[in-house]
Amino acid sequence: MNLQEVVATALLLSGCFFYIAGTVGLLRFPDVFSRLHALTKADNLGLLLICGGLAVQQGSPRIAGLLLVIWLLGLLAATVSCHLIARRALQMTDPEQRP
Amino acid sequence: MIALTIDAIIAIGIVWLALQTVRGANVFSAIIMFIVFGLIMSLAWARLHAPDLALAEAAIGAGITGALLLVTWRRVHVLEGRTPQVGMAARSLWLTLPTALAAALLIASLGWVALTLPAEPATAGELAWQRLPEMGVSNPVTGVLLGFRAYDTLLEMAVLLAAWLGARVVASELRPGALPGPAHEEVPLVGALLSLVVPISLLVAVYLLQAGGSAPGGAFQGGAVLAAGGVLLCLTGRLESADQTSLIERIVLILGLAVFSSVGLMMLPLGEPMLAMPGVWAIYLIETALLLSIALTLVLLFAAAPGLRRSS
Amino acid sequence: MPSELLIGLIFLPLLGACLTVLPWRWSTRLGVFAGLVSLPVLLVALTLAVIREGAWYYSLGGWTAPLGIRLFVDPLALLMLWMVAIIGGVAAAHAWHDFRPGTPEGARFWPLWLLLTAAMNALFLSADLFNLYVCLELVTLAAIPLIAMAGTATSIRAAMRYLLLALLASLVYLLGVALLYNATGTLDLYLMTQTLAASDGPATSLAFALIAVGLLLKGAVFPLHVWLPNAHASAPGPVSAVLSALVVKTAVYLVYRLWLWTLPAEDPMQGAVELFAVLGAAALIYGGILALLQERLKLVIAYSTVAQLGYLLLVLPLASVTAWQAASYQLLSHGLAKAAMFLAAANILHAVGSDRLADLERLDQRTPLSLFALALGGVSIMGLPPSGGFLAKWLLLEAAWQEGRWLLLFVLVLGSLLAAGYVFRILAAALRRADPTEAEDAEGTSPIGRRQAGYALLLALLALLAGFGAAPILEVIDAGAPAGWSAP
Amino acid sequence: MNFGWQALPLYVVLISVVTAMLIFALGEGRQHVRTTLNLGGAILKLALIMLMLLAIQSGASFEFRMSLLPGLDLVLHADRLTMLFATLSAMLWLITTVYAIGYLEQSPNRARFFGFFSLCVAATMGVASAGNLFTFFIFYELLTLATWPLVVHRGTPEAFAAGRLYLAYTLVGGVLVLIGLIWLHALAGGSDFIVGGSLAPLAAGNENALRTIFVLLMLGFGVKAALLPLHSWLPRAMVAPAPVSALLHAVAVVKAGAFGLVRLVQDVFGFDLAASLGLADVLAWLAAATVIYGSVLALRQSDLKRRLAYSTVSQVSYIALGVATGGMLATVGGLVHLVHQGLTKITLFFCAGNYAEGLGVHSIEELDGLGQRMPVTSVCFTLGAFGMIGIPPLAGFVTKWYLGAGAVAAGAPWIIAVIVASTLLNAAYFLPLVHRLWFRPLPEAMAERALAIRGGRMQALVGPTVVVAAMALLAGLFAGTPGSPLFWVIRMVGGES
Amino acid sequence: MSATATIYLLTAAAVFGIGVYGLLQARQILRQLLAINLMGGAIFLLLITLGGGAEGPPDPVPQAMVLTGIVIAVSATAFALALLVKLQDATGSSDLDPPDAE
Repeated sequence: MNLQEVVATALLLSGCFFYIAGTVGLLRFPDVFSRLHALTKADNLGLLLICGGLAVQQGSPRIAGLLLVIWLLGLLAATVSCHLIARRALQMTDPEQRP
Repeated sequence: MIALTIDAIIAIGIVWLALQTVRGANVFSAIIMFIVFGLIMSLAWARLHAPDLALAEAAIGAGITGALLLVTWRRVHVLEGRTPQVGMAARSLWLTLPTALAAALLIASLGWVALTLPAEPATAGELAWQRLPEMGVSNPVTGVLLGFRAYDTLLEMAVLLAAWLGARVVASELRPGALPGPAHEEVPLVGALLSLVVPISLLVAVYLLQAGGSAPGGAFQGGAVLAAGGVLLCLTGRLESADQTSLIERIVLILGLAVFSSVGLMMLPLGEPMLAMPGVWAIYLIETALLLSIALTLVLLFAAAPGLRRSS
Repeated sequence: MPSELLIGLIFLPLLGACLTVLPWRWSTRLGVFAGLVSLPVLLVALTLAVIREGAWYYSLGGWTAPLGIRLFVDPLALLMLWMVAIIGGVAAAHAWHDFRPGTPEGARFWPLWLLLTAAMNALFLSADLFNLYVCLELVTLAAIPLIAMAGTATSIRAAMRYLLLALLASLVYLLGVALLYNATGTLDLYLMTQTLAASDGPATSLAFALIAVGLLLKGAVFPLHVWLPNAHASAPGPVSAVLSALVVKTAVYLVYRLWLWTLPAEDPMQGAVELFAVLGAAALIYGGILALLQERLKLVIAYSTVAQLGYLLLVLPLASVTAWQAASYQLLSHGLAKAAMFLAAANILHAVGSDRLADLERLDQRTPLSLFALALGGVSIMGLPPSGGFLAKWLLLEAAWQEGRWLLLFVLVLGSLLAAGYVFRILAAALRRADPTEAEDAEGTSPIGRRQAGYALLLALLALLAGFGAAPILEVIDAGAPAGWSAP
Repeated sequence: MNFGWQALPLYVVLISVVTAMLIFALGEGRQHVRTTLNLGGAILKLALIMLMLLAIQSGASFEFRMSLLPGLDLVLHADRLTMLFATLSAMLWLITTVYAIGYLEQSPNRARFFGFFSLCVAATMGVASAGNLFTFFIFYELLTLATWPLVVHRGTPEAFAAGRLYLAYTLVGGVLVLIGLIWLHALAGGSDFIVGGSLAPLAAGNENALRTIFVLLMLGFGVKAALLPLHSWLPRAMVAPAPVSALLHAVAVVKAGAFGLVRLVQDVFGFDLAASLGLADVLAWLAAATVIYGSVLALRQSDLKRRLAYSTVSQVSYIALGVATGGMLATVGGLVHLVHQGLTKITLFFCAGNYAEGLGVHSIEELDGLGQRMPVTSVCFTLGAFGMIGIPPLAGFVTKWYLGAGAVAAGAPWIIAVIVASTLLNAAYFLPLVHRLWFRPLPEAMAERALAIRGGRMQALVGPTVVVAAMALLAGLFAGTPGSPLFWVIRMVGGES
Repeated sequence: MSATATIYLLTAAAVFGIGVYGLLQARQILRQLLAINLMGGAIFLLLITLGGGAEGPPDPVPQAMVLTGIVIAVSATAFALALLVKLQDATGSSDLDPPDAE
């Protein structure tokens, strides 16, 4: 196992960890907002780590570029959808109980 | 071993999600479970060395079908004015037990049959590999779809057209505004997303189309991706339903079928058989037409509208 | 160039459907003419070719069989194609009035109708199991919206039920196809036979069983018929006609193809023909009894379809030339007669505003021509002479007799008596006079009504004429008898 | 297939079919055109039949053959038996048409009535000229179809009930014939009617099969011929208008059944084979029982038409009885009764129709003294009744004479007893009617009741009655002269057996 | 017969069974459609697994069949959903046997 593979594996594993953390948050947190918080924050990082890991593993600039695009798109999608969900949730919640 | 573990995890995931789809507390969560089921299925396709299917499953099976299911759920929900939260109706035991048993039996027999099937040489498949070079494409699936079994694909386009025609028949009397409708207020982020995602979906669609000859991809996957862009435009109110199907829309809808048939017929006067492909260019021409038809048909099906127009 | 004729049969309606999608009136007209009027012309040439050269294959794209898809035309396929052309054509002429090009209804109707025509032609010609799956789906997806065009709650509900069951049926069929492909490495109906004969196992048997279940469900064979009566009874008239006369026959046709052509003679699944016969007998009796109990004209006719499909399965275990002739002739004469009856019923429904038997008194005054067509169709359905139905029944009885199947004979006779029961019940309702002294008020039938009745009458007369023109038809049909059914 | 001169029997059938179609197409209005069509068709048909008769006398033969199924032909031909039945039917059709026009022209649904009326005659012609059992069956079933609308013509619940019963009997009968036919076809192929039958060579080894076939066919034909256990539809069908009853009883349905029995015994099995298989006796016993039973029941009816109906049950079985007895004389008796019963019975039904239409008389009690009110009709009725009883020199007597002589010749004297008993019973149920007509006083109510038929209608109703009565009389009086039915039958039986 | 193939075969069988179960149990049409789609997925999985997907690039013919099948499934589902909306519109209920029918 050379250095490249070690780094790749480490990145992938940590990516998985963040995903798991995000999922646990999704399942365990009490309300929509904190769940979104866990999901977006942790998953975006997890996605970055996994993309990075894969890029290192492949070692090709073209693929690295593609992975970067994937991460950016994922980031954008997560941002927008999280924003929309949060807005909707905010509208539906009782104003008294808004955080 | 790791591979096997992954397979096992995927398999368990698929079965669990299927079960959740069937047993979901309400229809909405059942639909969500089904969408996730589709996504995991595409992993299974990837594991089974069928990347074309993985793409198709993710884009069509999970993506478009999911969007259709959700939008219908919403329409039915809105029209009915009550949340269909009936959940699993408790059927009487004497009915439930035999059905469950029958289903289990079916599983058992199917599994048994499949496991004991003798390994026959797959003649058609072998031949497809052997004669692929004659087609001028290197992706065998594209070769089969647009070469050896092009006739299936052609009729499949007719099926898609029939689905739209059928939906138009039954959706004819729907009140306007059955579409989700434009967002009540403009969210700045949405515009940013669209200005990025829609062009990219077009790009990806074209890429998939072009790649289909040699790599995973093709008209169906590309069409579904393009349709996803269209669905997004509908959802965000950039496109709204029109009362009429415009001429261009009509032409695009039949484009796939018409171009495919015409190219197929073209060689008849030259003494070639029906659907003999005159060259690789013909395959790409057909695929382009298919892609456009598929994308528009799917978007129109999603919108449940005769046509679409840009919102003012 | 007989091969191009096959192409035309499929692609002219298909391209016609494309044309009718376009918004202009002329494009719709052109599409309909190109897709429907051309069919009989093509078929005349095709028939001559088949008589001259016998059955033949056509490899699409030039890719030969295990790799590509083949079309296959033989006398049986020819018979079905003719039925599509004639029954479909006359029903289309009948539909022309209600679904005019240029109207919204017309714009919705004709593309689906043409797709349905193309799909049925494709199905009858296809020699490929998976291609048949696509064809079956196309038939289903084109036919069901046509049912829903009636727009009533009943029709929508019936369409939905039909759709769900049809989807299920397709899946079961597809499962069988998957197993068969795995076992034989080919999807070609006729190439498969050799491999099947060589490697025989439970897998292929189960595959055939699954395919049969799927087809019987699509073909509404008792006890899988539940979707049929409401779907056929609530559809618009011409659609009912085509559904009962042609669409359900597609499934029966495939059962014939699979059991009489594909399945090797020594395969244990051949034993299923006995089961088919039992199902057919049950359908005949059950459908007949239920038809007797219905209170609405179109439901009576629809249940009659359930019953009449029974005849087509009863034939399977008989395996003789006579049985072959009987099956073909039953296909033909039932198609003509049933379509005539449905068209007539549509006219009656239109004129009376109801098709409850209780509301049909004095029909001989109100809609004489349609009633006449209904009665003539009924004569053929009952199997009374002179009609195509009579010859079919005669051949069936003769075939049953030759094989010494007394029970079958009894069922056949019982079925025809039941048929007589429900047909005469309709006629009695139609001749009834609410008040015997009531003055007559013969309503002048409008020219349109007369023309619409004329289409029904045309089919009914064809069913009648089928009782006289059997010899040349059977001569062609005989040449297409499956192996093992031909003359000893 | 040959559509030339040879196919004349086909055209005789088609004339009526075309007439029927034209009448249907014309619709309710245009009474004169319809009448012209009706009469024109009937006259043309009669003319063609006469032509055929002459041609056959001079040795010509007619046959139309068309293959319906491999090995199964539709054959229409003209042998002497055909001509006997066809001439009778064509003649009586013409007369009945005149009568029916008078009877029904005021009532609704005339187009339907006359259309099916013509179709019915077409079917009868087909039955008469069928050249094999298969063709016979086709027209036999067509006859069922064409008569049902006539039976239910009045559209009342009773009419439909009678129609249902009629269908139940005749369709089941048709099925029995069909099964027998299929069996026979499997055994012997679709052979033509040949005098003396064509089955004799097959008899060895197939006795029981042949017996079963015979019984199936006999029961099937017996339904229409109203043989004993299968007769009960006939009296119920009396709800139909009088011309229909006349048609059912004298010309078409019942006769078709009887004719079928004749064909069965003579031209399919052949009398010798039927006798050697013991089948002729079965038929004879059945026919004898029907003769007696019908007469007994007729005695108990108080409704005029029902009494006539049971009388038909009884009288038609003479035909079967004669044929089943065998031998030249009895066969002549049976066959000639085909004509004699037809003429006589149609007279009686016309009279009954006249009473019903003229004065609304339906039951026997109301006949008292009607000889004064409707003398012509009553004279005809009396003639008909005497003919039925068999008082010499009327037609019925000729029949009974030949039957009795034939029974003696065939060594079956018990048949004479049957005939005597039947004659006594005939007298017992007809003479009281005659007595009432002429010797009872006319009740006042009846004397004051206005005659509902007048003028042209009167002529249309009474005219045909007189004609048929005269024919019935002449057929008996001049039985011995050339050209009479008896003469024809004797030539037929004598010349060919 | 590799372990992978076995796993996916069993998966396909299980999903098909679940689909059948769901179809028979479901009252709502949407659920029935989901169940039918599950069954379809199971059959596709079976096709590819039997086509040798577990060992390497599978037979392209089943792949093409599955691709066609997926598109047909989405077409049929789309039409069914449109019909469902219409059913709801026409009968006021999105079920085939509404509760009042029981």
